[in-house]
Amino acid sequence: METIEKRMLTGNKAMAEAIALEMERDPTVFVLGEDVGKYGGIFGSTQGLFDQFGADRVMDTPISETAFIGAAIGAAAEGMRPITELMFVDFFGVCMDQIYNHMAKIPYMSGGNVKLPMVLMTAVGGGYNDAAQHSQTLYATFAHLPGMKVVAPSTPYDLKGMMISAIRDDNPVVFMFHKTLQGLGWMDQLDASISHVPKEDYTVPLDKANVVREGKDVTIVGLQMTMHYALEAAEKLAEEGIEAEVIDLRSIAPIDKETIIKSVKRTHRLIVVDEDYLSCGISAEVSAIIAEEALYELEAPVKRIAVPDVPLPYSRPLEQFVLPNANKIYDEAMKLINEW
Amino acid sequence: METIEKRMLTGNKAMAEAIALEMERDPTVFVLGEDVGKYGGIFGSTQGLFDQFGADRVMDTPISETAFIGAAIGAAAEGMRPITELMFVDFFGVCMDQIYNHMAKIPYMSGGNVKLPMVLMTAVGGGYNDAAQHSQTLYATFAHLPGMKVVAPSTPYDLKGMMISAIRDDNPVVFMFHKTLQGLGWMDQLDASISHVPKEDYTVPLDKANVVREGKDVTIVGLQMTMHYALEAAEKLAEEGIEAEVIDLRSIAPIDKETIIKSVKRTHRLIVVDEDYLSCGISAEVSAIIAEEALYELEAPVKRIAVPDVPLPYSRPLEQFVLPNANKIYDEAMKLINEW
Amino acid sequence: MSMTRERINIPVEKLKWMYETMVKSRYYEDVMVEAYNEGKKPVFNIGAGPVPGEMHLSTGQEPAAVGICAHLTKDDTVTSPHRPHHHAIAKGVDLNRMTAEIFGKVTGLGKGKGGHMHLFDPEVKFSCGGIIAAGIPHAVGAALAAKKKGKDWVAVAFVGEGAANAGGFHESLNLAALWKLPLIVVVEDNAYGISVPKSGSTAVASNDLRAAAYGIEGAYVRNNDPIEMYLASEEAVRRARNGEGPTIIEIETHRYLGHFQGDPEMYRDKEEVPNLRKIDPITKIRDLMLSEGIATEEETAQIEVRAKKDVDDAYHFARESEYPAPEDALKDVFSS
Amino acid sequence: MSMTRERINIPVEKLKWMYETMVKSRYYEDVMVEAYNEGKKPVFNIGAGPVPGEMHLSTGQEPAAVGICAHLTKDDTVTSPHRPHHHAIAKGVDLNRMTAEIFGKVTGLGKGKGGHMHLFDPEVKFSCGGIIAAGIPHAVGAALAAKKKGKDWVAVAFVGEGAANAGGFHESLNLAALWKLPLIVVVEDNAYGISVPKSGSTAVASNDLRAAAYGIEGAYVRNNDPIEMYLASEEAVRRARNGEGPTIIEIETHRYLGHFQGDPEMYRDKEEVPNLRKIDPITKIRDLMLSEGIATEEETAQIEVRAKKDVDDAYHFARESEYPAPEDALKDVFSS
Ligand SMILES: Cc1ncc(C[n+]2csc(CCOP(=O)(O)OP(=O)(O)O)c2C)c(N)n1
Ligand SMILES: Cc1ncc(C[n+]2csc(CCOP(=O)(O)OP(=O)(O)O)c2C)c(N)n1
Ligand SMILES: [Mg+2]
Ligand SMILES: [Mg+2]
Repeated sequence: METIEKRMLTGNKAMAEAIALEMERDPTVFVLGEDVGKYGGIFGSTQGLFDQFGADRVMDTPISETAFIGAAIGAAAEGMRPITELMFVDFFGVCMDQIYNHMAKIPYMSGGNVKLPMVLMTAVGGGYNDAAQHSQTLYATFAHLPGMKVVAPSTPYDLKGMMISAIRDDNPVVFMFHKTLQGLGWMDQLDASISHVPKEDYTVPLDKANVVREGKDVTIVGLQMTMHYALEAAEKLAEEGIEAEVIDLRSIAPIDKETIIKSVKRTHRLIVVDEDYLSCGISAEVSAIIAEEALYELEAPVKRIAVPDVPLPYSRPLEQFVLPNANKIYDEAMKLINEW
Repeated sequence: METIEKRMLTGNKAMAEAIALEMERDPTVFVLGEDVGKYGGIFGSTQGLFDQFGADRVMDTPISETAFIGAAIGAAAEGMRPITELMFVDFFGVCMDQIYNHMAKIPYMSGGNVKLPMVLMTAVGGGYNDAAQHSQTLYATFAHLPGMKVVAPSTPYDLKGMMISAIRDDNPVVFMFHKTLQGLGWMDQLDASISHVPKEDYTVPLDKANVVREGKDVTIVGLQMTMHYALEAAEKLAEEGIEAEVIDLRSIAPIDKETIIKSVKRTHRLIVVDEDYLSCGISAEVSAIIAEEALYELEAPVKRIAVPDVPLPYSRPLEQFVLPNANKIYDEAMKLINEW
Repeated sequence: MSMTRERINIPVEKLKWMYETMVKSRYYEDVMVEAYNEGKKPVFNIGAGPVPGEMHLSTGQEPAAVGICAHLTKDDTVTSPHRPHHHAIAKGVDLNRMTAEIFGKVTGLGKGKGGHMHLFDPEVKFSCGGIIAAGIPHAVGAALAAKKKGKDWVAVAFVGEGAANAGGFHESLNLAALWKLPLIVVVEDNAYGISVPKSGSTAVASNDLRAAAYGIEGAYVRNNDPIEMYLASEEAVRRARNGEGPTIIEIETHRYLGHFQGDPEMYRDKEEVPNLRKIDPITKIRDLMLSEGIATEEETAQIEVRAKKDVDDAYHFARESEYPAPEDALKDVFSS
Repeated sequence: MSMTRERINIPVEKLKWMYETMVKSRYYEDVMVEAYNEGKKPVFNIGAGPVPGEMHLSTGQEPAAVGICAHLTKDDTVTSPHRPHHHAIAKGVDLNRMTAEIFGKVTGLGKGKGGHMHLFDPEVKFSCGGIIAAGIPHAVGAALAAKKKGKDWVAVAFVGEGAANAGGFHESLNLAALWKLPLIVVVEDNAYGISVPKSGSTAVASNDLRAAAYGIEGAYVRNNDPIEMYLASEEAVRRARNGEGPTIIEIETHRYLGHFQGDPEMYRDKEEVPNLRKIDPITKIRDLMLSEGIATEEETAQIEVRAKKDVDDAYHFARESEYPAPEDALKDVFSS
C-alpha cells in the first residue's frame, strides 16, 4: 500500500500560497488593499505575504476603495498584475463604478488594445450574524455585468488553483472567497474548509463547473456554502435511495452551461441553491438556461432555493430562516421526486 | 358622437407634471440632483419645476451622488419626501452603497421604525450610440437587491401615474425612465413617447404588470422599449395569423408573477425581451418563475432576447446588433411557434 | 486635561452629566464584552453565543461622544459608524431596546433585524451603520431637513480618522459647506483604521486641516480631553445653529480594545494600551471633580451606581426578552 | 496673457508647439462639429448622422492641455474625462485612429467600440472615460506603476472643476500624496458643470486650495493663459519626476460651446461666449509671437497649414474607413 502524504491547508492558506507562488514567479504581481499587510487580510487571504515580500509589494491602503481599485486598473494598464482586495463584497457600492464601468469595460471599449490583467478578490457570505451590510454574497450583482470573469471557489484546492489561474489570466477576474470556507480559527470550524493542497503551483480553469458527486435522480447546483450543503443533503437523500448529482458551479461568469445541461439530461430534475438573493440571481440564470436549452428534459419544475429577497437579518433565528441549508435542500428534493 | 379632448403629453412632461402636482399638494416633497434646476433635468424630468417652485425646492447639486442621494436618505428619515435624480443609471457605481445598503435596508434593519419615503429617479437605455457607460438599463442590478421598489414605466400615462404613486409611497422607489420614451425634441421621435395624459392627479399601482395586447398564441413580456418592440412584432405576427399577448412588466420589484403566469397558461409559449444584459437579468427571472410555477403549461422552451453579455458598443452597426428589436422578436416568435 | 478650576469654564451639571455618561458607556461595554464572550470560550467563534457577529467597542473613546452630545437635544441628529455604543448612550438612545437589539431580541430597536452596527432610534434621532463614511451624507440630509423646516437643529456625524479618506467624507462636507448646513463632523482619531495607523492612511497630520478644502472651520482636540471637546463642540454647535455652516472637529482619542473583539492586534505594541489606560479620561475627570470640589466622593459614587443600574436594567431587559419568530424575517422589507 | 518678452521665459520651440497644437485642436473640433451636425438637420436627433451619441467639445480650453503636455513624453500617462479631444491631441494620440473611432469605424482606436468618450491609445498612454472623476485613480495607478518600475514617468489626470467635488478626487489625491506618487491633477475650471456654475457646486473659490487637505502643492492659473499653464506645469512635473509628490493645478478656462452639442444653454447669458471669444488664447498667443518677433506671419501660416492638414488627413482616413461587422460586437469582451 502506497502512502500519500496529505498536505492539509485551510482555504485562506491555499489562497495566500497561490499569491506567494505567483509573486515569486512574476515581479509585476503585487497586492493592495485594506489591512492586507501586517494583518494579513481580515479573512487571511494575504497571510504571511507581508513578511515574505515587504511593504512595497503588499500594500496597505486607506479606506478609499475607489482610489485603490482604480489605481489597480491604472497599474494593470501599464503592465503590472495587481491583486486588490475589497474587504467584504458588501462594500461594492462605494467603488462599483471602477469595477464595472472601467475594469470590466476598458478592454472592450479599447477594442482589445488595453488589457487589464488584475484580480479583485473579495470576501462573501453570511451565517455568523454579521447582519445586512456584511453577510451578502452578491454573486449575481457581479455575474450580471459583462467584462469580468467571476469565480467563487469552494475548496482549498480550487482556491489555490483558481487564484493562480486568475493571476495569470490577462482579463480582470473577480475572485470571491467565502469567509466560512477560509478555515479561519475564529469562525465556524468546517471540515470542508481544510483539505489536501499540493505544494507546487497548478491551475484550475476559470470556466468549468465541477461535478462533485454523481447521481441519476436529481441535479443539485450550488456554489461555495450551498454546494457543501448540497453534498450534505445528498448523503441524506442517499439513505432514502435517492442519488443526487451535485454540481459545484465555481465559475459564475462565464457560466458552464454544458456541464449543467448534461447533468439535467441525466437526472431530469434540477434544484439550484444559492446564498444570494432570489430575484435575478444565479439561481434564476441556471433555471432560465435549462428552460431555454433543455426544457424537454425536465420531469419536474426547476426549484430555486435562495435568500427570499430580504436583507440579511441579524438575529440568529431570523438569519437561519432565510439562508439555505442542507435540510431545505433535502426537503425540496424529496418533494421534487415524490410529487412529480 | 361624443368628442373626447385628448391632452397629449410627452413622457418627460408627464413625469414633471406628476412631480409638480405632488409638490403643490405636499410641502415636504422636494427635488435634488444634477441639473434638475434651471436646466430642467438632462432628460427633462424636472422641466418647469424650477420656475414654479424655486431653488429651495428644486435643488441643483454638485457632482456628488453619494452625498446628495445620502442626503435624500437623511432628509427622508426626518419626514421629508425627497425626489432625487441619478442622471444616468450607468453612474450607479459611484453611489450604490447609499442606494442599496442604506436606502433599501434601513427600513428593514430598523424593524420598520424608520421609513424612507423617497424616490430615486434615473434615466436608462441606449440605442443612440452613447456607448458603454451611458446606454445601459441595469434593470436587474436594481431588481436583484431587496428593499427598494423598482419600476420602469413605458408610457406617458404610466410615467405620471406611477410617479405620483412613487412619491406617495412610504417606501423607497427607484423610478427608471427610458430616455427614448421621454419624447424629447433632440432624440428619436417615437409615437409611443407622446400620448393622452389626464390633467388631474391619478395613481397607477407600483406592483402590477399590464396586459397591453391580448393574444392566445404566445406571451411576450417586455418593458419600456422592448415592450414597444413587442407590440410592433405583434402587429407583424398578426398578419401571419399569430396572436401574441404582450405584457408590459412595468414593475420589476416586486414583479407581478400572477399576470405573467396567467398569460402563459393561456398562450403556452413565452418570450421575454429585455434591453438589459442577459445573464441574471429580468429575462432570467421571468423565465425562472415560469420554470418553477408553470412549467407544465409550456409547449415550447422559454426564449430570452436580451443584450448578449457584452458592454454596449458605440458604433451603430455594433450597437444595433446587440440590442433587441421588433424583428428579432418576430423571428423568435415564428420559430417558437413553427418549430415546437 | 484642564487641571485648574478657572479652565473648567463649563457648567457643573454638564460636567457631571459627562462623567455619568462616560461611566455608563464604559460599564456598558464591560458588560457587553462579557456577554459577547459567552459561548466563545474556550474556542472563539464569531457566530457563537448570545451576542454573535462583529463587535466594535468604544472603550476609551467616550470623550468624543459626551463632549459634543452635551450640547444636543433630542431634536438634533446623530449618525454614527460601526463603533456606535458611546454615541448612542450619549445621545440618549433607549438603552433597554438598544441592548435587546444587540442580543437579537424582538424587543430591540430593530426587532432583532439590525444588531450592534445597525441601531436606529428615531425618538432621539440616532442611527448608525457598518459602511465607512456612509453616515455623513445622512447627517447632511438631516441638517438639510432642519434648514427646510426652519429649525435650529443640528446634525452631528461621527466617523473614525480612517473614514476621512473615503470619498463620502469629501462630498458631504463640500455639499454641507456649499449649502451652509448645520453639520458637524466629529473625527475620532483613535490612531488606527483596523490595523492601519493614521500615518499609513492619511496624507495630512490631522483632519481639521481639511476644513480648508471647504472654507469652513476646523478644530483639533488633543489628549482625549472631554472638556476640550466640550468647548470645541460648544463653538461648533453655536455656529451651526446660527446658520454659519459646518465644522470639522477631530479629537485624539484612544481605542483600548481590538478593532473588533477577536482582533489579534499583532499590529500594535503590547505596551501601548496599558500606557493609555494610565491616562484614562474617566479617572481624570473624576479626580478633577474631586480635587476642584465640584463633587464629593459620595456624589461620584451615587453617579456611578445610577449609571450602572441603567446598564444592568438594560442587560436584564435584553436577556429576558424573546427572540423574534423566524418567519418575521420576511416582514419589514416594505411598510404598507 | 504675458505680454512682454521677458515674461516669455519658455523655449521658442515649445511656444510654437503649443500654438500649433492649439490650432490643430481647435480646427479638429470645427471639423467635428460639422460632421456631428450631418444628418442632424433640420431636426436635431442625437442618434442620427455619421457621428451619433453625445459630443463634448473643448473649444476654448486648449491652453490647459498644451501647457502641461508640453512637458510630457509618450512614457508619461494622461487620463482625461468626457471632454477629451484637446488632451488627446496634445498627448499625441494617433489622430487618424482617434477620428476613425469617433466615426465608429473598424480602424478606430477601439475598433468602433469606444467612441468619442472612450479613446484609448496605449502607444502614448492616453485614455479617457465618461464617468466624472473616474480617470484620476487610473492616473494614480499609472504613477504607482512608474514608481514600482523605478522610472521618472509622471501621470496627469485632467478633470473639470465639477469633478473636484466627487469622492474619487479626494480619495485619489490622498492616496497619491500618501505614497508620494508622481501625479498631477489638472482641474479645468470652465465655470460650469453642465448647467451648474462653479459657485453652485464648489464650497471654495478654487481647487488649488484643496491641496492643503493633502499636504501638497497647488497652483491656480488665471485667464486661460497657456504660458502661465506651461510654467505652473513645469514646476509640478519637475517635482513629480523628483519624487516630491502630487500637485493640483487649476486653470481658469473657457467653454465656448454647449456642455454637449445640442445643449440649449438656457443657463448662461447670451453675451458670455462672444465676450470670451474676444480674448481667445490662440489669437493672443499668435499676436504675441508676432509682436515679440518669435515667429513671422509666414511661419504662423505654415504652422496653421500643417496643423490643418493633419486634421484633414485624419478626417478623410476616418470617413473612408469601413464600419466593423455587426457581429464583431461579440468580440473583445475577453482576450485569450
Ligand atoms: C466602505 C468600507 N470599507 C471598509 C470597511 C471595513 N472597515 C470597517 S471598520 C474599518 C476601519 C475604520 O477605521 P476608522 O474610520 O478609523 O474607525 P475606527 O474603527 O478606528 O473606529 C474598516 C476598514 C467598511 N466597513 N466600509
Ligand atoms: C459620476 C457622474 N456623474 C454625473 C455625470 C454626468 N456629467 C457628465 S459631464 C458632467 C459635468 C462635468 O462638469 P466638469 O467636471 O466641470 O467638466 P466639464 O463638462 O465642464 O468639462 C456631468 C454632471 C457623469 N458623467 N458621471
Ligand atoms: Mg480609527
Ligand atoms: Mg466644468
